[in-house]
Amino acid sequence: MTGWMGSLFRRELRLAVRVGGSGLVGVLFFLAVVTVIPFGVGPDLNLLARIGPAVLWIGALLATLLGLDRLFQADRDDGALDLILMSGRPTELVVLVKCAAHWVATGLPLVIAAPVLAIFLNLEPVAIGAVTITLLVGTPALTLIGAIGASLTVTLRRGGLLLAVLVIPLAIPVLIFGVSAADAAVNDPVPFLTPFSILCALTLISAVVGPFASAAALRFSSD
Amino acid sequence: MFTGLSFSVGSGASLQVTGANGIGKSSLLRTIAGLVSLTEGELTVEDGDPELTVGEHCHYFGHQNSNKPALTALENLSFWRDFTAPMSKTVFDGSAQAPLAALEMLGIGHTASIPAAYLSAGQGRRLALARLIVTPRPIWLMDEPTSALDTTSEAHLLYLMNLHLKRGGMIITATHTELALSKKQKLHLQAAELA
Amino acid sequence: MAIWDFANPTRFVRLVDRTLPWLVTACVIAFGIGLYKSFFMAPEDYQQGDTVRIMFIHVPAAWLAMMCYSVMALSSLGTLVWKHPLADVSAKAAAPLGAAFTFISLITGSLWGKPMWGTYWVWDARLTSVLVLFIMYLGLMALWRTMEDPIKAGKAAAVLTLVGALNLPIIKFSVDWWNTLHQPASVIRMDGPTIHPDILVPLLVMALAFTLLFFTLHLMAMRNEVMRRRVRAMRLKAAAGPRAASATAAPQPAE
Amino acid sequence: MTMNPFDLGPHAGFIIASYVTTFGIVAGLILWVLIDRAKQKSDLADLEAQGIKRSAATSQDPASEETSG
Repeated sequence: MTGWMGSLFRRELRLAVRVGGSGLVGVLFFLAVVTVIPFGVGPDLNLLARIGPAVLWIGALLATLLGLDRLFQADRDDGALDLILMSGRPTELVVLVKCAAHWVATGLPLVIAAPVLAIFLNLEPVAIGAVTITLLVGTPALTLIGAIGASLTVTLRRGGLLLAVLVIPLAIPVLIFGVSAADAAVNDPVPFLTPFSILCALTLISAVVGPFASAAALRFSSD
Repeated sequence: MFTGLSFSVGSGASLQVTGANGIGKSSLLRTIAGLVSLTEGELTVEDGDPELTVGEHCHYFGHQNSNKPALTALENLSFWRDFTAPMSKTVFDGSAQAPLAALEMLGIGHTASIPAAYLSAGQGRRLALARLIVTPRPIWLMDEPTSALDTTSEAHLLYLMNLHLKRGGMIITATHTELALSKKQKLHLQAAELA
Repeated sequence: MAIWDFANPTRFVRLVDRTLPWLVTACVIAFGIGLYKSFFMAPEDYQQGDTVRIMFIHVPAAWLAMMCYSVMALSSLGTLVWKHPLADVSAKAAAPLGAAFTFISLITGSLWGKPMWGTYWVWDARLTSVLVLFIMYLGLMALWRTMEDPIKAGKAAAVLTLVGALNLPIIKFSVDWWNTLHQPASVIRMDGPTIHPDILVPLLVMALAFTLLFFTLHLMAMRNEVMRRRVRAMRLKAAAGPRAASATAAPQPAE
Repeated sequence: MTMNPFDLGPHAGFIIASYVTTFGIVAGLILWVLIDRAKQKSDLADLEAQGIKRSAATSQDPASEETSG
């Protein structure tokens, strides 16, 4: 069982880091978004510190969504998706492994970059830690939910924009609890653990729903 | 899409699907592969693995090569070897070459460590073909298998196909060109008369 | 035309092989002197205390961040106008170096800022411009990486580099404008009292050392890039290679 | 005025941190260049062992090398 999964995981990672791969472009986009916000709202450090967690979360959400349109499309373009569907491996697990590899290649760098970017937004150390942990827990949910959109738009030539439109509403709960957990760590109207455990639950739910919905959509897509 | 279509292919036999362009040769193969769902009727594999669908008994060799340009030829092939679930020996005991041996056999062994982006069209085609001989599966569905191949490669392909048949495999091809396959049956698709 | 003498990559590689030992020696000596001077000779600034020592790496890094972009812009001109075959090699090799030096100047800047201003980062015009420059470097590197054919990638990157070079003053101007709109908070100005020679000398030596380091690394990275292209050309040949192919391609399967 | 390099005052941590990170980044650059060189060298050696000639590389510029493939 683990053999083919490991093989798929390694292939996805290799594709993400080699020529043409978009592994680190997501981080660059994240950096660009976070840099551009102060130009819009002004360099008021107190204001930036207040909206910092939200800025980081929205940046991470957008960076995740932008990278997702190629999740299945690259395989569809060269016919590999057909072979994957015929491979005799459960499509749900294939989706899960692909999401895991995609997250390691694009989501994890976002989490690693978040503390650095948090400095630009004048976050306190506690807030930096909180945002990083919530991103670490929450970005897999974004990838898994986004996978549904990616498989729904796999047949479309330019599915990227539509993907974002489809997925953003679904990602709102993750955003809400991610940001509120990060906020709760600093100014405590609610304890940090309440929104944080809901965030963990959301990730677990999407780890189940995402692969099933996505696999179903992929099977229909080849009709 | 199809009406009144019925055929059976025995072990070691091949079926050549012919017909005008756009008649649905490719769709037929894709239906057998399970990529297009059947609205009516059924497909069965006798003495197959009851756990598996018909498509999971098949190798699909379509127009696209599914080679990733960023991976080397060997990485591409090894991935498909590991990823594609093999058939159990009791159902079908076919060719299971090691990836490197398969590349050598197809005459592209020297490209093993070269990214697939550098391969020519014919070499890419052969790399895709190598996939069929690293994982044993009884049914080969081949859509225009000879496209982009020169005469030597075509002879090579025929050799592999006949070897597969000799081992009790089945081949269903959709092609215009005559292929010298053993135990060949033909299925000619025709447009329905419009009532 | 001296530059054209090195148009031949093999001759260029030979030249690099010959000059590198000298460059490395000069670089090590310069760093030795510079570091010695900056720790043992330079007095602490009356205002900033010992943190002034950060300046000895911060300022040279910032200087290199800009010089590296100029090198890339010149190389881009070389690619597009003079069609010099090594120009895009030079531009490609310079981008990661530029990004690294920009990153050094950002990091040391914020480590200097924390004790001075009480925060690691302020959205001051100067710092922000450097951050934008950093993003441009990374964007260029991403462009290089995503295009497989180095010649095409070189032309695309050259266009972007030149557009960036034209845009940098505009970016600087708008960032200044944006910054003055939001009244600069408590930013220390670099143009304070004239710099004491005891500080200026180590600073200049360190700047020289960093510049030498840049040229050393740049030449080495260019040499690597020339080799990488050679490997690529040979791989293309190997894939198509009639010699290698004909030996095995005859229809004599192994079994 | 201090001439003692080991007494860096109250902000020693920041000074050391900036020198250490700079050293780390520069060392990373040097390592990257050296590793890249070793990799290209071994790739070249591999290809030459396969009998691929580097004739194109000795007589032509990279531009024509690229188009010749």
